[in-house]
Amino acid sequence: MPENKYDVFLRGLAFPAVLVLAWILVGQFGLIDPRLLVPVQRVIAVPFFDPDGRTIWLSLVTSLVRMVAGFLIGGGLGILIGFVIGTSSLANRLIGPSFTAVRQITVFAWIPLLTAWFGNSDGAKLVFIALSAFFPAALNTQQGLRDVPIALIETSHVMRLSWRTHLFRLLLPSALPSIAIGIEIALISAWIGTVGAEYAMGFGRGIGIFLAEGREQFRMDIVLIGVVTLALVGYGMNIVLRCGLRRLVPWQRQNS
Amino acid sequence: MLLPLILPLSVLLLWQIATAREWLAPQILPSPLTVFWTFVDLVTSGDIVEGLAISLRRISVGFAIGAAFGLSLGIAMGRSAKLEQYVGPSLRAIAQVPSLGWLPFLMLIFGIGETLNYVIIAKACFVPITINTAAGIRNIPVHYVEVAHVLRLRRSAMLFRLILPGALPTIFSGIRLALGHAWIAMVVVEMLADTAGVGYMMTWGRTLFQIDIVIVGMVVIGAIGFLMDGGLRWIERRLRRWAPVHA
Amino acid sequence: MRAEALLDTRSSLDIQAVSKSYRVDGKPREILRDIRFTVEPGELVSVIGASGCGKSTLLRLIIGLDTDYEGDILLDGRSIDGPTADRGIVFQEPRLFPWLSVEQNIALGLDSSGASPAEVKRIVTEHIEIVRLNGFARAYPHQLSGGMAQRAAIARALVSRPKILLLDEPLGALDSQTRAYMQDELLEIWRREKITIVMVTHDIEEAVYLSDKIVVMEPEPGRVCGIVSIDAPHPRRRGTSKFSALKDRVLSVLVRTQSAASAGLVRSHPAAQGGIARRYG
Amino acid sequence: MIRSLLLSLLTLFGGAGIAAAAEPAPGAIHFGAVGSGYGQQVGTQLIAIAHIKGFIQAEVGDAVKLDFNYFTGTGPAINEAIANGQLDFAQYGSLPSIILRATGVGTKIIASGGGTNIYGVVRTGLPINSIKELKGHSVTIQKATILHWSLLETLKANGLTERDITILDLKTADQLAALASGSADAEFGTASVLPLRDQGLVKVIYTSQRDDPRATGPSAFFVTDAFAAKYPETTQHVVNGFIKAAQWVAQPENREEALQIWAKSGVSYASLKEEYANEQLHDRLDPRLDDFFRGQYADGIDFAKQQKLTRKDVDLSQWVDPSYEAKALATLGLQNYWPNRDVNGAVVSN
Repeated sequence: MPENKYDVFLRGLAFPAVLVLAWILVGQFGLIDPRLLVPVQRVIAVPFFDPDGRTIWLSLVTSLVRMVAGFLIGGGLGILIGFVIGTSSLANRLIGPSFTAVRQITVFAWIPLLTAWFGNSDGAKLVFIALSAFFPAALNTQQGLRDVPIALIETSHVMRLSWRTHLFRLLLPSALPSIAIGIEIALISAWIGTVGAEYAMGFGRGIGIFLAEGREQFRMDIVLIGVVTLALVGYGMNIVLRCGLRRLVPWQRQNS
Repeated sequence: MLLPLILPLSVLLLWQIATAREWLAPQILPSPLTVFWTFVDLVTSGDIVEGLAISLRRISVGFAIGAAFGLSLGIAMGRSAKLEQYVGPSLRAIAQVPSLGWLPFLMLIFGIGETLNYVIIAKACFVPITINTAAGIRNIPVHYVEVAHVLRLRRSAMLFRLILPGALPTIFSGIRLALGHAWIAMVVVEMLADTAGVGYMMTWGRTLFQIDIVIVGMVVIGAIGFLMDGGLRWIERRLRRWAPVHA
Repeated sequence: MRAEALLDTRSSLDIQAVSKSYRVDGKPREILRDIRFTVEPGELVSVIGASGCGKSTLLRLIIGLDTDYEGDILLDGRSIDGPTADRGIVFQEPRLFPWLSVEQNIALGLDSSGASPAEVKRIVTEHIEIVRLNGFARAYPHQLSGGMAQRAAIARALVSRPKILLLDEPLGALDSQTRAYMQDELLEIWRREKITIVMVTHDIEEAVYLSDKIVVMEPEPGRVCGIVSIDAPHPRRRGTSKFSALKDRVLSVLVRTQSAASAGLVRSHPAAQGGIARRYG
Repeated sequence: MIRSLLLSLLTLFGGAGIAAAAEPAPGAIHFGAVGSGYGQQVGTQLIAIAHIKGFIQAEVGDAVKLDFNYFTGTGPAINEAIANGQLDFAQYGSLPSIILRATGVGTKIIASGGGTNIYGVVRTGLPINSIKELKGHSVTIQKATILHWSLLETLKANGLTERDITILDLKTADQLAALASGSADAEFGTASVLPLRDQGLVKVIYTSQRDDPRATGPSAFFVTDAFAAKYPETTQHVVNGFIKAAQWVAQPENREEALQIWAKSGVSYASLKEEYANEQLHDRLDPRLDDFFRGQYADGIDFAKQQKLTRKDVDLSQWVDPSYEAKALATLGLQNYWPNRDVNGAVVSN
């Protein structure tokens, strides 16, 4: 059976299309309370025509800026710590177990402590986002370095490579695919963390607050568009990252 | 070896000093001893045990439902490329929306209560298990599949001798991921929209501005997460006794 | 009486004008062209040739993994359609399921036979003895050496009592010592089981040592360029001048074709080894 | 030491203008209050009037930057911000402030913030028309807030106890979901429930304004001990501004403008109008720390203790500091502008 890329793409759209159709029909015949399930056209119109809905653009930009900042801090620190415990066995024994233990605490459970320490300011949100990004980045970096083939490390020792060469010609390139995955997960986590922090901490602007306020005012159209935006950003980031990371690790064979 | 203890102990020491010298207000950072006694209080009063019992029941039921659906759909998707093409993209898009995003709708549909918890936890488990099961099955080496054809294995043998064991490592990492997600989702729901469980206990601690309760909650959540992950690793090792042990 | 029993377990194979091509990037690429040869019941036939001559593809057609070809493949006069119990195959790699023990792996060969568990147990035990893996029944594949794993794979192919056994370079990945030993094992099994065998190999010496008949193929597209009959009795002695003469005969058929001499045999060997090393490394 | 040195240097070189000032002006003053919805950063209390109409700015001078923060997270969020030193002044409900005080964070009550009307609503279609009929039903509130307090007070007044109903502790948005999905039968809330009634989701069976003024949710205006100790004069200026705002709101001709200001917060104008209907803002938003105020706060403190919301006692007399207000009223000549009320809210003298 010839697998046309276009056909496959269309098939992927079938399920969402059925859903939207059902949504439209339900709205047309008023099967569900329209206050709960807002008609499609109203949801789509919200970010453009509704004065409250239009704040979504600013909210989105604020959230994205917040996410990038938190991601850079958390992801950067994560790679650093992951690198240290991945290359130094002393550091691994010193920090590793604590790291594993702390990692088990659901990131969300940090929120009450962070708000007590930093209030509901941007600082608390930033710390939370950084924390969300930190663990996956650190974990994957460590794993990537730990999985550098022993045979290659031995080769490097036999050739008496300098530490610099060892690092830049062996360790980093070899761990790069894993680090890249870590960055990918870290960015997604940062996004979820951003929305979660805004949602749970309130105060200020952001897509999470947009959602929370929509709920508080019982504006389901605003809630719906908020969730859709949230999903689209996540999905979009995923695609962009896939393309970007593929270039970063050109020697790795991609399975389709 | 004492080495791993150095860091936690020095943090504890620094914490004790910080509170003793009042570098930070005790309302913001209660002393380790306060936290310890709060923990003892919460255990003896039954608050923690009760909350944990509720949380664990939720996670068991939700996980069972999510895993059952996830494995079935995952196996079906792994075996049928067409089904995967129809359902796969939607599923991966759904995976992008955190439980937090679903909360508003699910709350309206299922109300506040146990059903909501089960649904959210089941959803958190369902997605990673489905995706990993499908991928695990699809990635079974074609070598082995050919052997199965040549030996003309029956459907049952195909499933239990080839597909499930072959996909097991991937399925299992899906299950571990799922349980991690489920635990997170449950804590989130309990913290945001519930009136019982460990997560609620923490929110309550926040409301009362009693940070010691919050810290106790974090420790309990961390410990349970640790135990669950460790337990799953142990089960996986038992199930994979055939695999060579890595040095 | 005895002759009838023999006829029952041995099969003849008739390859008639088989051709096969794939489409690569939209363009057809010919893999096999007009392959013809027959295998008499109880014969051990080797197919030899440089890599890329379609030997393995041919085996896949015979076993029924691939049914998209032109021409006819007749087993006892009937054309084949998908894998059946009367043909068994051993691949180049053992392909044992790593999560099953040796006896469970071998029992897979009886899965579709409808045999009772007790019967399965008996047959499997018997075959573990035939391939001399006593004591390893409960071992997992990763605990076996390459030779042992390949013997387990042979046992798995034999348990269903196939009339014809196909071997796809089954000894290619083994060191030379194990290989020589396994060749004798194979002869022993062949002799004892009274079975028809078609074996693909790239090792002339192995072909000469084992076969009744050697089908020599040349690559691009895969064609039969000669069939050499070996009528020396078993056991054959490798060092003898007669053995060398037989090898030379096969070689001369091979070198007649330009491509085999320059690109094929000489280079094929290390390349194949490299491939294996990568897979297991 | 260093600061006083710097100060004397400043006095030396800075000229006579600020020479007499005993305290340096703060660079910025941070205010916190409850906000809601979209719209501008503004709330629905006296502080919002003082903010928008610039009463405080006028008192402290233009050199001082005023920073107003309206929190959607309500009580706990403001507590956290105060504890972190992010706020110098705050106006919010009694219970969260009692909880914070009980943990030992230093604040002073410097004025009353006036009351918030509290509404009891039930899902439409349920045959419940009074508080008494709530027996056996589930009521959703956010615990440890004035709504919690108000609900239990109201139950008590109707001969019911906490055990007669099921309390669902949820945040505002989740309360809506609980009502809409049928998980909860009733809700106690502020004017934010009125749009729900307008959408036909709920009907109002109780309002504190109509049924029991004492159950109207009290709020207060706070200054942190740290700020008051460091900037006593500035604190006095801020209180002056706050009292001026209360005086402005109290005048009937300003009522309309006040409602318009509050409506910018996102709470609908209609809801606000209804919240204050049939009532003088002069009475409802009385900034006086009189017996009525103290009585309500004392009730709140008892309640918090009963409900085990606090671990330590709160001494109201140590907490309320009426000196700033007294001075402000004297300065502005408003000593008799608001009457004294007894603990039940009845006017005792003028």
